[in-house]
Amino acid sequence: MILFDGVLALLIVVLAWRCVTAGDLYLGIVVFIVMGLMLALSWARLDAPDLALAEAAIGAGLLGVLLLSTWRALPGHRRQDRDHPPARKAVRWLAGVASVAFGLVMAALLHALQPDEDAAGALALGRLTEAGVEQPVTAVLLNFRSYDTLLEMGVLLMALIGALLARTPLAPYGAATDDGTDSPLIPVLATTFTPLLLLVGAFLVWAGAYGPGGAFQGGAVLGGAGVVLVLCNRLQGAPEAGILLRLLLVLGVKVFILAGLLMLPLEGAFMAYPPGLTYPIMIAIEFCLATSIAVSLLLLFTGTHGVRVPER
Amino acid sequence: MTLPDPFALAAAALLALGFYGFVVQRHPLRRLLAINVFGNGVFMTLILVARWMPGGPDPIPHAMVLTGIVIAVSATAMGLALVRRDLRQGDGKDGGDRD
Amino acid sequence: MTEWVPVLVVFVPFLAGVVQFMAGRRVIAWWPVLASVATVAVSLWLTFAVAAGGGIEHFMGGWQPPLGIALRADGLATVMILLTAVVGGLVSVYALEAHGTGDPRASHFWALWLMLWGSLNALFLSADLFNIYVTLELVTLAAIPLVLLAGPEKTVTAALRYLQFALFGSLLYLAGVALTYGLAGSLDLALVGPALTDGGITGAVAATCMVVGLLVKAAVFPFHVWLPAAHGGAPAAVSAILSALVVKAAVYLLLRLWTGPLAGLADGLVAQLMGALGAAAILYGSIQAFRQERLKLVVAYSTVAQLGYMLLFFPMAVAQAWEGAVYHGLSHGVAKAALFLAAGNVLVYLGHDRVRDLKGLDRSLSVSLLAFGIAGVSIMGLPPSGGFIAKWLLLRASLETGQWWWAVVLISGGLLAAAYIFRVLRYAFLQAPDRPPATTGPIPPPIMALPATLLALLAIALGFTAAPLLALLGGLPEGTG
Amino acid sequence: MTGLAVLAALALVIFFGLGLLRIHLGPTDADRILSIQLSGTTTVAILLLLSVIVDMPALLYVALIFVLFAAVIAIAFVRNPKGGA
Repeated sequence: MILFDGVLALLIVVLAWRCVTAGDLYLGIVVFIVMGLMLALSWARLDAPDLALAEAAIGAGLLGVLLLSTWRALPGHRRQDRDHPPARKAVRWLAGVASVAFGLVMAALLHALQPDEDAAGALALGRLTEAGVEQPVTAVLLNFRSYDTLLEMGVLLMALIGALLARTPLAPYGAATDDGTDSPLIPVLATTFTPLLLLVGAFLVWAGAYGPGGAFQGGAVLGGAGVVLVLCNRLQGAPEAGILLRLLLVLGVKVFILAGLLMLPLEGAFMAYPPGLTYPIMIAIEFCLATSIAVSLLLLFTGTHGVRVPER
Repeated sequence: MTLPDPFALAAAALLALGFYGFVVQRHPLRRLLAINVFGNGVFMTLILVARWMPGGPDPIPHAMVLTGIVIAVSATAMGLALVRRDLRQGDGKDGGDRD
Repeated sequence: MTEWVPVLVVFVPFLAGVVQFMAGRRVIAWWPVLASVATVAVSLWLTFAVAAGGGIEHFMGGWQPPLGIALRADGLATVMILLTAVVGGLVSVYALEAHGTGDPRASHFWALWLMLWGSLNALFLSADLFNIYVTLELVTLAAIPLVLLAGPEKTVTAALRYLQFALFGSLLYLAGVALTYGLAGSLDLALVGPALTDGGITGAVAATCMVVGLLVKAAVFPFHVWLPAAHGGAPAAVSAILSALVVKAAVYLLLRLWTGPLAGLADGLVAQLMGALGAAAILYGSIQAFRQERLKLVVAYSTVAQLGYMLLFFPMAVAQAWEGAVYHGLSHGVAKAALFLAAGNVLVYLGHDRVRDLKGLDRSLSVSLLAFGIAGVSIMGLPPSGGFIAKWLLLRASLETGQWWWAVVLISGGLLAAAYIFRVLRYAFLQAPDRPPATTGPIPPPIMALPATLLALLAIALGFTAAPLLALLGGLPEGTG
Repeated sequence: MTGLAVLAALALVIFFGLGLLRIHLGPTDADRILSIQLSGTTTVAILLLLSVIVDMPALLYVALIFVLFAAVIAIAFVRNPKGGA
């Protein structure tokens, strides 16, 4: 197995090297996506199936699609490299030397690092029964360190606002025109893959309570379903969002905050769940989070305030 | 003298390459790629730390990585929207007058 | 009840921002007002509670560290929250007119600003290394869209560069956090210190990653390159928030880490290096500020310079330097917000902010220019202002520790500040107008001029209120130096 | 049995590396996107083997996600949202 790990690690390094130095921007993006595949594999090897799922769905999957679509939307995307050459040779050498030194130091440190036995994580594993779910990562995300997760939902919301304010939608509002490039395959893809993605996404959210999965992985897959619909022209960007869509966007963060504030007088601490109700509250929060994540990621992809079904 | 963990070397290489790309590349989209490479190096470091804890993978770094991935992707998505706007404008001015 | 206040200080503004976002394009005028008043009220409540009973701790979810995340309101956190309440409250008043309710982007401004307010308070209260990373990202990702509000076509390049540097800085910080967790098995600020100190080279590298990441975020020279365009290009209310509060949040974290978990690692040479960066920032920023042709860029480069003063704490690290650095943060925050709001009024009235064409404004914009001048007194460090007290404390610290070279930097920084402030005032007041200025906008109404004036007066008032504020701050945390 | 699976996984990861040559050589964009598809398929196969080797059924989910997103990436390559730039 060490040989397998070695080849895997070597491939990751080669891919990362090509990704940052590729002569062609498109090549860099392709290599980045493939590197995502390899990373997910290596994380699976490192006993982190949750993270392999997240990398597959968010890191390589959705981000890869977004990178490709953005590249295609760039004006004159073929001559990006001519217009933006890398830094001068002297800078490159200096940066190269500095980064090699940095890498060697980090490698030496990581080689010598010995985490100790009474880490916070051991504590988390030991008190799992109090957390309400069997899956340790979910317990940390939604109970022990739920505050981080809550703030992270705020990050997602603000990133969305920022993307909207740039006003460069990937899915423009104009009426859908059939420009004759519709392949007969497109309806098939839309009707086959959307339900599959929805099903798998919902399953992953629910599975998060007892096995790998959770709101983020599931939400990303659900968002992927929306992306397929947009790509296949079944959904379209809209300049305005209805109240329902905005409600879904903030559902996760709002339910989270309100639940937390409600616990303040009841249990004496923000987000301290009352014993006995921990599991149902966490599942409810998880589904709300997944919904908001799915809608946010979809709108981050389209870059529009809302989406609508095109009129035909 | 133990054999170094190949993934530890990979994590260090990702950090170094991400840093190199960030310094050297001028294209905004490439910089975002380099930042993400660096981020993956950080995430791999955290996963290694989690794995080395005696008594099983430590869920806290795993949760940190999950949070980190979502933050990195949302920030990158916002960055990509900015890149589209930036390059569209640069194109109107015939490009190349930035940096 | 008191132990709930830290939670309220974070979530009252944050939730208000989320509600504003949900309301969509409509802005109901009383909602931002209500939210701002409520936030200022809970911030004051926290201040009085801490002043009366000492620090407050709140364990999120009822889980104690190292398992859970703690919010800790100590003296340093409380004075920063108080600063945010004062600057934020007055900027909100300004923004009510400037962004109002008619502007189509008003809803985004209020949603982002209220969430940013909550995020800043969350950052100040956080006592957990990873939670600090999340709050840093929250603050950044709220600040960048706010920059875009000036119109994406004008500020997108600045915003993009800001984003790249901020992202890289916070990931570097996170790399340090990862190593720290590997060493200490904990993320709580109060618990990781010993492991970092005993961590040998790993501890040192972890500390370096965190410190350098924060230096990038704080736009400390030579990582300042993203700051002037972003702060200079944003709408006035946003520039005020960014310069007075957002960059200071990263410097705040530097102070917090240096006097907390990193205290055992502080090496004399590294401390001198930090001080040298601060000195370079003071000199470079001031000279650049003097050379700028646009008023808002003068003020933005002045921020680069003024942040340098807070870094002078590191080489001196005595009680007076501690008080001086934090007090400098407070008085600069108030004064800089006043300068940006005043500059914003000039921009509204003239339609441009070219320094050379500021002639003949003393009649029509007298209140705003007066605010600019008064705030300038504090920036220059002249008595009787908050800036003076801060510089005086730093000066005494430099003499006490026998590091006279920092005194030289302090004095030349003050002279350079005088040069760039007076350059602006000379054009505005002293040169007789050849002809009435060509204006494009209305004279800003009093509701836009008054917040700037109040902030400027507060910057002066800080010269008289040092004793209670420094008592609230408390002495230098133990184990530093 | 496990030994065989390990060998197979090792072989697959080496094939993966060979597939990367196509990405490097190109020459057209379509070649490159096809090699993404190829590496996706290989990754799925490796994951299936790994889930047997380390006895971690959760890796099957990961494989499932890869299959789904490989399709999404293929669609994204051939299509822009309508009215695109």
